[in-house]
Amino acid sequence: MNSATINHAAAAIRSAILAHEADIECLDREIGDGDHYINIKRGCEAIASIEAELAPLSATDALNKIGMKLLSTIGGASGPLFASFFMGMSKSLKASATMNTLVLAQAFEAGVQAIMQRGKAQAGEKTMLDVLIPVASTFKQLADQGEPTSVITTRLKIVTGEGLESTRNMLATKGRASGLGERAIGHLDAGAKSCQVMIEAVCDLVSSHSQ
Amino acid sequence: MNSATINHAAAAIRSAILAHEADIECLDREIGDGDHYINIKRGCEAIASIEAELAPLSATDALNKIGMKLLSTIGGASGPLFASFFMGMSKSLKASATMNTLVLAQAFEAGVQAIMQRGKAQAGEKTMLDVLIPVASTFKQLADQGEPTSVITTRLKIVTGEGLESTRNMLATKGRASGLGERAIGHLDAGAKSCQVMIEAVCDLVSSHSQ
Amino acid sequence: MKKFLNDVEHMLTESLTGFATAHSDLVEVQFDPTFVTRKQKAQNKVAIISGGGSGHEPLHAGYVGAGMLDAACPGQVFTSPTPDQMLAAAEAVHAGQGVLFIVKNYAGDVMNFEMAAEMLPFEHATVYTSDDCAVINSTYTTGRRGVAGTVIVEKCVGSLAETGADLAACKTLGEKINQRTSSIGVALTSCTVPAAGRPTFEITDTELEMGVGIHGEPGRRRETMREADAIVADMVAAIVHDFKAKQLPAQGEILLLVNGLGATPLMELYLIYNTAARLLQEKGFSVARSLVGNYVTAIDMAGASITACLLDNDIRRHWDSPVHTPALRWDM
Amino acid sequence: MKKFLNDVEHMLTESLTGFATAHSDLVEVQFDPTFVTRKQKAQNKVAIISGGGSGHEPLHAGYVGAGMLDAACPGQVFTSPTPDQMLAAAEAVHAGQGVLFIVKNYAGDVMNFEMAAEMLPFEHATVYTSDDCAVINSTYTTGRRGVAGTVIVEKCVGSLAETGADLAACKTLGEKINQRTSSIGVALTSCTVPAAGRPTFEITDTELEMGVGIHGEPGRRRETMREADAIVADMVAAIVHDFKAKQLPAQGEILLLVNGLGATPLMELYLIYNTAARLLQEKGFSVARSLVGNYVTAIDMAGASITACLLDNDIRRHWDSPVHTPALRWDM
Ligand SMILES: Nc1ncnc2c1ncn2[C@@H]1O[C@H](COP(=O)(O)OP(=O)(O)O)[C@@H](O)[C@H]1O
Ligand SMILES: Nc1ncnc2c1ncn2[C@@H]1O[C@H](COP(=O)(O)OP(=O)(O)O)[C@@H](O)[C@H]1O
Ligand SMILES: [Mg+2]
Ligand SMILES: [Mg+2]
Ligand SMILES: [Mg+2]
Ligand SMILES: [Mg+2]
Repeated sequence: MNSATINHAAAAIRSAILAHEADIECLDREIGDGDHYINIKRGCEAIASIEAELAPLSATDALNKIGMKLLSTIGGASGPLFASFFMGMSKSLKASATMNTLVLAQAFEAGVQAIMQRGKAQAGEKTMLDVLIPVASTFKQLADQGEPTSVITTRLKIVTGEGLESTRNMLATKGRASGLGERAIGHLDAGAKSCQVMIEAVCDLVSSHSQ
Repeated sequence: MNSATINHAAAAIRSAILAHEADIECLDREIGDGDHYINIKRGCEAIASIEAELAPLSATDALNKIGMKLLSTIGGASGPLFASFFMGMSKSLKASATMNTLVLAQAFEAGVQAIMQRGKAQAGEKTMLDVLIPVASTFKQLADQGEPTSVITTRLKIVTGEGLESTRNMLATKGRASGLGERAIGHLDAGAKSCQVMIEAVCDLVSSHSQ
Repeated sequence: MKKFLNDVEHMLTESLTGFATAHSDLVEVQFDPTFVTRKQKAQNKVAIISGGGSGHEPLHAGYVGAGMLDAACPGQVFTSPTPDQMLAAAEAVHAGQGVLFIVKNYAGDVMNFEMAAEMLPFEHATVYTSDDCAVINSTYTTGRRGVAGTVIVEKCVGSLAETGADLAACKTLGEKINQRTSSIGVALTSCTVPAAGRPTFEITDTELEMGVGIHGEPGRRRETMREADAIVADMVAAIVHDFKAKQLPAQGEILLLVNGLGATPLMELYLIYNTAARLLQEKGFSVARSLVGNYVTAIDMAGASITACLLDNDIRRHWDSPVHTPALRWDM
Repeated sequence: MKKFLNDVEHMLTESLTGFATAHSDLVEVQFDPTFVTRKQKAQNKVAIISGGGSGHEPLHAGYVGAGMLDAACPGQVFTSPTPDQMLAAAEAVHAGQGVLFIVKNYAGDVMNFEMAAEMLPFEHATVYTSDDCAVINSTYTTGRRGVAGTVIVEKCVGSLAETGADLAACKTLGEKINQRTSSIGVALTSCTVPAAGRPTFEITDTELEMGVGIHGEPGRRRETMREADAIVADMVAAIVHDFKAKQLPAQGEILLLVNGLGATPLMELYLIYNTAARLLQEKGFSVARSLVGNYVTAIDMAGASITACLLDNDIRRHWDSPVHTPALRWDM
């Protein structure tokens, strides 16, 4: 992974988010305050606007810069969380001398842990973590086993979808929906949805390259 | 005419107004501010509430009291105008020793003139006067000619309707609709409508008694 | 219609009672007939009394207090008050120096105040406000409507009266301000008179009503909804045109009032203000004083009005002087 | 959606520019990053900084000024501001005595202010407001939301800071007030986030949303629309219940704030106030201070919230002290 791959992934994420405007937007209207799509989109556009600045950077620096940029652009609950993810990922990569799938999986997990720390949340609280935590552990497990990229991407897409779906019948205990009690049941979490869209987009990008 | 007849007429007017809520209300919404029906209704109810106080009074005093009551109850443009009508009528009756149809017609005309003075308005300005002025002059003319009550009431109902209808294609030059210019054209005037409803109700009452 | 009310009959009384309780340090309300006075009645000055239909809150009762009105007479919603209210209010606040009525120029208000004036046992005069330039003043209308500019008249005349100025001087100042003030309103939605229970007019999502009155009276034209800058440009043009028609100087300091009609968020009012101030500045006026908020409303209408008052030293001084009322307060 | 705007992208900037121009005697706005400060920066006192998503105007920028906030950081509509805004604001107003953040308790606001605090090179502390008693505080929620009671915290802590009190004292007062304050809101209509372009929730003419948040978050329950007295009785009961749950005294002087959520006419707010004041009085509280109007809004929502703050000498004194901001002003 280098900054070119990162820019490609960012572009893929951006188009996927734009394509899912309706679904994401309506979820945050149902049990949130309706701004999640706009927040994410603003973040995506900010990253697109610094594509040229990212290009010369190392992967580590590019990810850190993305985190900083998201931190000062998105706002809301998702801003600091996504920012923490990229900064956490960057930090993990920096600590490692080499770059391979396992290193990447570890970095992903470090990013997810940064989110958990910042948001003081766990799996099962009806947030983006219900997608991110299973994806992180599956990713690491498959990388550990030395599975080929195509197996990993296929599997992660499934886990992502399951994670998203799992939020439907949860009570929310973090974030804006936590005030709703029983009324949140039956709705997917918006942040989980946007994570699912983003992860799927990256998986598709990676598998199209590896074919 | 005595205070009993007046109370009867007031009751007839009140039921007629209540029965025409929809028409009157919508006219003042179209080219006014939508309160004319409520204003008139409030006036009618105020008069109903003093029925007992009116009963012992002479016709002159009863009409004056009605005027005063309307003045302190209706408000808006129509309040002072209807008040002026009854006070003008009362004053005219007071000046006359006898009571007959002609005296009544003269009193009606005096009432209409009081409205014209108070509102500084003429016929043709798209107001209640476009009903009241022709009714007053027809009434006086027929009374002058000694026509029987049944002829008078039949004729006045026609004149009233024509007067109302004449407001449809007028530009408004008095009242709230005067700001509308051409946009007032095609709409009947709300005050003209409520006068038509009231006069018709009284005519029907009188003709039912005189049968 | 969805409103916070118990029954329409008692809505006004309940609301006024709440108003008087919330501001019991400043005002008192009387019923039968209804009027609002200062708690601490002023001595030895011209009594300034205004009034009009309710539904324009905080106008007028919200402007009763030191430096502004002595009394206000609230009518039913959108219906001018009745003369007995003005008589009782005058009786309560007359302080030996006569009574000045400030009346928005509507047939109903004019006639009711006129009848009160005829019966009034005190020296009296009346200022009519007619700042709405949406209605073209021509021989075939009863004249322009009084709208948000009325607040400026009430504030400044109130200030002058406080100095002990006489009735004639108060009337003169009020008429001068009215002459130097132009307003125009625009509606995005209708208002709903509670007793009527439904919107006064129909308007689609792609329309606006330019020149709307504060009672939801139709305005100049039904126009196509468009971006704020284009709407504001037309409103500012109407005001500048009106200044010309009134032969006012084509430059100078102005007070700019951007007024919400009831349901328009402050964020949008400030956005309107931003454009209006810039355009007026471009046209040669300098914005010396500003007021942005809901000051003269049309119940629950989404919409706004823009008012410009051409200041002079006199008007500026009276605008700046201390005022302490429920809805307008500074330096006290 | 019908709003006065040019393009959604620039709405906030244009509105804030208008705000700063209209109140150029009091405040200044900076962009990139966005924050509002007093024109006349305070010396030698704890810097009080608040912020949050826009759409709640006049909160928070409207409360920047003498006796209240030193700076406000407006985020995008309904989206908490970003840490760089808080850092730049703190840099601009820090006066050697540390920085106190006043933060409404929402995940987004908490995390963004937290990250700013972590990076802040000054002594600092944070007060979280969580007065909304619609959300039951239990182990499975992230805690109650901060709503209209935030204004009382900002006013009183601002007053205390002005006396030269230290950071710890300011934090203590803020937390005390938050503890003694309960609010609950009700919506008759949804709000519309401009960038979303459509109402956040659907609600019919016969429904209301009890316990709604100031971002249009669903509340406790969807209920049947009914008369105002019945609605207010339920709201007052929730507040009194919350006072009990917080083990506050069951009687005493209160500050009663009836707050409009954006599109509710003042006439209705005073009607609500009337009933709320009466019911609270019946329950043993005496209404010693009142505030009625649009202070913490939810864009264009028709609805209202009721807030009661149990006063003590300390809080009362800081509430009464002079304040001069665009949206709250007395004795200055
Ligand atoms: N403490 C938390 N930990 C993890 N994710 C969270 C937390 N709080 C909120 N979220 C996520 O953030 C999403 C909401 O993001 P967004 O709408 O952008 O912010 P806001 O809630 O401030 O409007 C939620 O759907 C949820 O997935
Ligand atoms: N100057 C006037 N002379 C005669 N009638 C008038 C005048 N001004 C208004 N009206 C009548 O009053 C009616 C409106 O009454 P109403 O709705 O009760 O008062 P307002 O216009 O103050 O709301 C109009 O339809 C018109 O017939
Ligand atoms: Mg959200
Ligand atoms: Mg009318
Ligand atoms: Mg009227
Ligand atoms: Mg948000």
